[in-house]
Amino acid sequence: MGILIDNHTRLLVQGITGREGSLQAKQMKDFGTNIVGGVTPGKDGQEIHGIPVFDSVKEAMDDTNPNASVIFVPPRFAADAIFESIDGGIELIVAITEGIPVHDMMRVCAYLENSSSQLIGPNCPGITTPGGSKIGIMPNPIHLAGNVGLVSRSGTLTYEIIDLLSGNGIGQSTSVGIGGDQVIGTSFVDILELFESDTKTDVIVLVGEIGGTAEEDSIDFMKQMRKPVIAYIVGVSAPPGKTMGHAGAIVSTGSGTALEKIKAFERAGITIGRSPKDIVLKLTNILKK
Amino acid sequence: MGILIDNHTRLLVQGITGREGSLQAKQMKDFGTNIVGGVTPGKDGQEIHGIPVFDSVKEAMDDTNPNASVIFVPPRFAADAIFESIDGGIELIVAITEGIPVHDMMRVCAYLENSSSQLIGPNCPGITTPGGSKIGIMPNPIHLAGNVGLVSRSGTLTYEIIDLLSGNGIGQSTSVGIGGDQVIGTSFVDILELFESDTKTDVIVLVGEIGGTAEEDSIDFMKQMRKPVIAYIVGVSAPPGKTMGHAGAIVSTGSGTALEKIKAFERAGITIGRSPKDIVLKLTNILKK
Amino acid sequence: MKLYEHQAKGIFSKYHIPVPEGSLITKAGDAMEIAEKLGDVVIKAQVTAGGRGKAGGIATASGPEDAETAAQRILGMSIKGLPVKKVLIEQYRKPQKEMYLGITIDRKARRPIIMASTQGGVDIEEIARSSPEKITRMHIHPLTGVHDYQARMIAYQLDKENSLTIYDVIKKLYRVFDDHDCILAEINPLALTAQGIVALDAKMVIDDNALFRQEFGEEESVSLEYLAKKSGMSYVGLDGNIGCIVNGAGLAMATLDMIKQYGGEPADFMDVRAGANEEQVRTALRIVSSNVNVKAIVVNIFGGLTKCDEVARAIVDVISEIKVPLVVRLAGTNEQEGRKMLEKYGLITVSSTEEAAMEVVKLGDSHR
Amino acid sequence: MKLYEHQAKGIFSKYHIPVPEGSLITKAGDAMEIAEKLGDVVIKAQVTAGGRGKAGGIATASGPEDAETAAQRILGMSIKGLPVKKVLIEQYRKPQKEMYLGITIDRKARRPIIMASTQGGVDIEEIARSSPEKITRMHIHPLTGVHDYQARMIAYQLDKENSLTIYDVIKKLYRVFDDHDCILAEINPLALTAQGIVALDAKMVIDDNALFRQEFGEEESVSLEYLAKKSGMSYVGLDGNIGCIVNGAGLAMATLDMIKQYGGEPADFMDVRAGANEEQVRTALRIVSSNVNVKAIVVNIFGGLTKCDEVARAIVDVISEIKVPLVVRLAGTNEQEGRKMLEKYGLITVSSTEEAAMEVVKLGDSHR
Repeated sequence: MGILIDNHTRLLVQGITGREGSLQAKQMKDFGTNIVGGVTPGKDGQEIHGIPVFDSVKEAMDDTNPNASVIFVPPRFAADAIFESIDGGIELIVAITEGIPVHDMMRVCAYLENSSSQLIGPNCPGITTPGGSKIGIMPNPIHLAGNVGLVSRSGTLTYEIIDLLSGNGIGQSTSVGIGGDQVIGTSFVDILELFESDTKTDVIVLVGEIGGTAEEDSIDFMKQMRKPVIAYIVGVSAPPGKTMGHAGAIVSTGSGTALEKIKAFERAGITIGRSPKDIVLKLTNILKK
Repeated sequence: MGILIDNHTRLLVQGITGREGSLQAKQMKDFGTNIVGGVTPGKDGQEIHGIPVFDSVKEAMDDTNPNASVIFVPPRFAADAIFESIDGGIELIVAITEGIPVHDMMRVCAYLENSSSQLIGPNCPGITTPGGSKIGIMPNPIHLAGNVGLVSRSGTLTYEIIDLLSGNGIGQSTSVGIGGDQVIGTSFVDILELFESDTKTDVIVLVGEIGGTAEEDSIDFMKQMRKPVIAYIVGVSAPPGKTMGHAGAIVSTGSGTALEKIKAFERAGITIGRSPKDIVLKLTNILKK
Repeated sequence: MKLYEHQAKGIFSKYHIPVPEGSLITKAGDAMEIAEKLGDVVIKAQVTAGGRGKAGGIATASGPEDAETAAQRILGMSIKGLPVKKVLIEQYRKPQKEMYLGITIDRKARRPIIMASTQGGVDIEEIARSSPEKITRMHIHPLTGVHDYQARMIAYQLDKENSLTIYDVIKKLYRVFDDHDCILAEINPLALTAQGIVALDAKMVIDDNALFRQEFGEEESVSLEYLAKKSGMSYVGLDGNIGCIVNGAGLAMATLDMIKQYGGEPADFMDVRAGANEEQVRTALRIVSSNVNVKAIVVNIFGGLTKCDEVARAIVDVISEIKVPLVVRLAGTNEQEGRKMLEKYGLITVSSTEEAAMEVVKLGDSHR
Repeated sequence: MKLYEHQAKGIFSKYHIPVPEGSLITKAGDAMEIAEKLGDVVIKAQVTAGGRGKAGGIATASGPEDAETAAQRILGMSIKGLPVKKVLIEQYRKPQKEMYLGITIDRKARRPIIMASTQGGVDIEEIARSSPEKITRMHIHPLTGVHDYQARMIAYQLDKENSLTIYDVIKKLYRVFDDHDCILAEINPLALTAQGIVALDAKMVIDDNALFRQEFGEEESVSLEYLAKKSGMSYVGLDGNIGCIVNGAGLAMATLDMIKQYGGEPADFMDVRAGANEEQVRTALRIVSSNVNVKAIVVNIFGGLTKCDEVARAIVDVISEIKVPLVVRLAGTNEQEGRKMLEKYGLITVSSTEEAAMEVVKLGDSHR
């Protein structure tokens, strides 16, 4: 059934009455996700696509008992929405919102350490288990059920790769976008650990980016994994010292370039995909065995 | 060997060059405590009673590897000294300092939740295991080794009772003062749990005070204990609404009075000592059996 | 330390929590001019004791003359033994709805707790007893402060229609609480009036341990409590005739309990703290003996940090100033030296708290 | 967003971090009067680009005329393509010792980190590479801020004799970092001079995501980067001739990588973000086509939050303004609608990133 989400997932949508929240709630529902409620302060009593709306997470908890939450709240209110979910005891929190201040996220992550919640994101596309459940904004039609676990720091690039895999008949167990910001709740290693012990996953695709050392930090774990990993790192052509898009992708001198990451992976014996097409090629080879 | 401290205790004295710190370090050393170092910023390289002094907990950790710390730092700097010990990874922190702002202590206690440290106090006399080790300021001569565990919110009243017990030939396994402030690191229940599983302790004396509900909060645990507890609550004559001495002893209307506490204990079948003398009497009866 | 209402309201104003327009006066003559400007007014005695309303310390007045008469009356009052020296004159605001909002410390949870109720303006402790479900309680994480969602939830529960303003008041009251080391910051009632939400009363209690970093100017009054606090000790006045000087609150309470058991009545309670020094003991003796109800004094010291010989020296120093009999119990650090010193002066020393209590009750009785 | 040195020093001053006395000028003629008052001065070009010292943007001068000449020269310069419009004239302080102090974010630890070194005044990244042991690093808990003991430990390591002042600077710099949503707050060098400890340089980089709650007045300059940021997008100028408009940074980088693989050179990188709307796509097209180096543009959209038909409509709206050929790749949400709309206008649409990269490289080559 993949990782993180399954048939028992009962989802709460924070920010459900907003443009994105409402649209994506519909998409998730269409995908088969069990959305039990939504939260928008002041909108208690409304219904969106048949989903009851509450003023607060606590009221939603009391009435509908969700165990997961997805955040579509605008950046300046998003950290507070995450605090609300943590305090509510929600187990899995997926923050889609892009543009949350990094100081807010440092506070949230320190707060998480003493809680029972896990945070995916922010600035991420979420989690999809084809044939099962979806939390987030990955387009519905691109997925195909299968045995490849995908974990990525990117958003649209993740769609691109999933689409390509599915188009080539390669299905996914679960696809997870962990988010591209500097400070995020769940790391590559956290997800790799889950895939390693997931019976439905046989191979893993890891999509990394320039900036930081999140990719390198996962090498030690990957070396001891039983399951093969194919890594694809974008930003080979990025000039050092420039911020490429989101805050996560700052190249600090001497570390964080795509080439350094790729070299470190190769030294550790991890298969590198040179392009999305190359990933498909190498996956096909592995899956044939 | 009693609870919390034993022959493996390696003590660090924070604020060792102050009047109290220096005096009490000497007393503890005389008692037999293994004091491995002291900390006073700016006094690195000095020696106090043959104990090396360091600028910071970190430097003391590197050189002398303590596993316990006692705080004699003045109130306005005490919370920071506790933070320093927590960050240093010290397992047991005993804060003697009286007069630490309660807001500081709330921050410290929230910080403790995600750490590996246990805090006793503040505003407490510390811990003594007769024949073993002592952390704190209880007078050396009053103790006698034995099988009574003592836990108290008071300071000098604790000495009084220990003195009386010893004078009547009743020895103690360990005596613990948990501190009289509104916000403290370790509760009655925490200590009762330790006594319950300590092989050297056969009976427990609990000394409570008016104010708060710390005594009542321990009733549920006491009911399921195998070992007998004798409780003594002071403040029967205190008028409601007055602050009697330290901040911990505010009587809120409708809760926190000594009589209510005593009644609650009696309802739960816990033996009440009416006075120190009465404790001795009842203890003697129990110990005879 | 309890702040006066006008001090707390001054702080509220600085934090932009709405309070009624008003002025503090010490002379009834100043009331007219203020009332002329403000229209209908409320005149409130500035004392830190509770129950001033029941005692007649609050009056409404319409018109300047009415205001002056009321101010005159209240400025002549004493409430719980304290003379009223100042009154606050405020514009009268008719409450359409009275709510309760308070922040205090939950010892057990070891964090701040916000309490709120739509049933304000009355004795909140009575409501807490009789209908606890009418009070919303919410714990605050001391390292993050009140989360926005928490303030919003409380605001919705108090008055959804005016929730934006109330949300704002909650956030600001928490800042007041946090910035000023409060043990209590309370608005009762928080009223909805024709002019909007307003804090009709204001109560702040400051942690005495934090006074080194807080500055409030005015103290409650120059009381024995204040003199003790200034010397790092703690004094509580009681109704009996036996003065009690003890080191440590627990031992002090045990001493009081025993005095009662022997049929005596404590006149006060002076905790010189566990580490009292010579100077503090001298001050303690002077303060306790200045209480005219005191007919006998017991000094009960278990030396740990405190040294018994220092205590003895302090007693010897001031013994000539003290007109009532004294029972001294010394135990612990340097006990023998201390007792010897006192015996030279013919002072009674005993060795246990029980004995001390028994002796002092006898002396108190014979001096009635 | 990088602040100018003078902006950062203005903030430092407000927090009482010692900085040299100085003034900001835009006309060389103003230099004389200032230098007369300050004595020996340093004249520093105000640009946010690094390496201004090596580029000649910093000069010392003794005497008013000398100062004017230097100011004149520097105000005429361009540094990394940016004209110098302002210079800061500061009193010269001879450093006896140059230290480094910086606070930034450690992504892996997810907390702020203070870095300090007695080897300041030089390229700290070089020291980090060659002698990492010379840099003290200390993580800060984001919910408590820097503990006193931490500031003291760092101060002792930097200069025990002046540790009180340095302790103070560390505490204040952390407040600057925290209050202003900094990604970096740095003093290099933090100098010991005859007049005491002083921040000779000041660098602050602000989290762009937090600009909604921060106010700094002046922006770096009206650049394409700035125009993009204002519209919630992200633009990076590069050296080639292919303009790239992509939704999502990861996909954008993948696109750039492929363009390079096919032998092309990107002229820029416009991330319209995952949820780009019509208006943003229009702005993106205008910004990218205003770059004179651009010979061909690729638009690569994988619709999720973004709808392909909205993107197509935006392209159609501004197509007449764009003078270079365009390759459009649309996939995901409403892909068919979008492609149909574009085909009506004879625009090339492709279905994969690879294809898009290949096509645009061809077009770029033929338009050189």
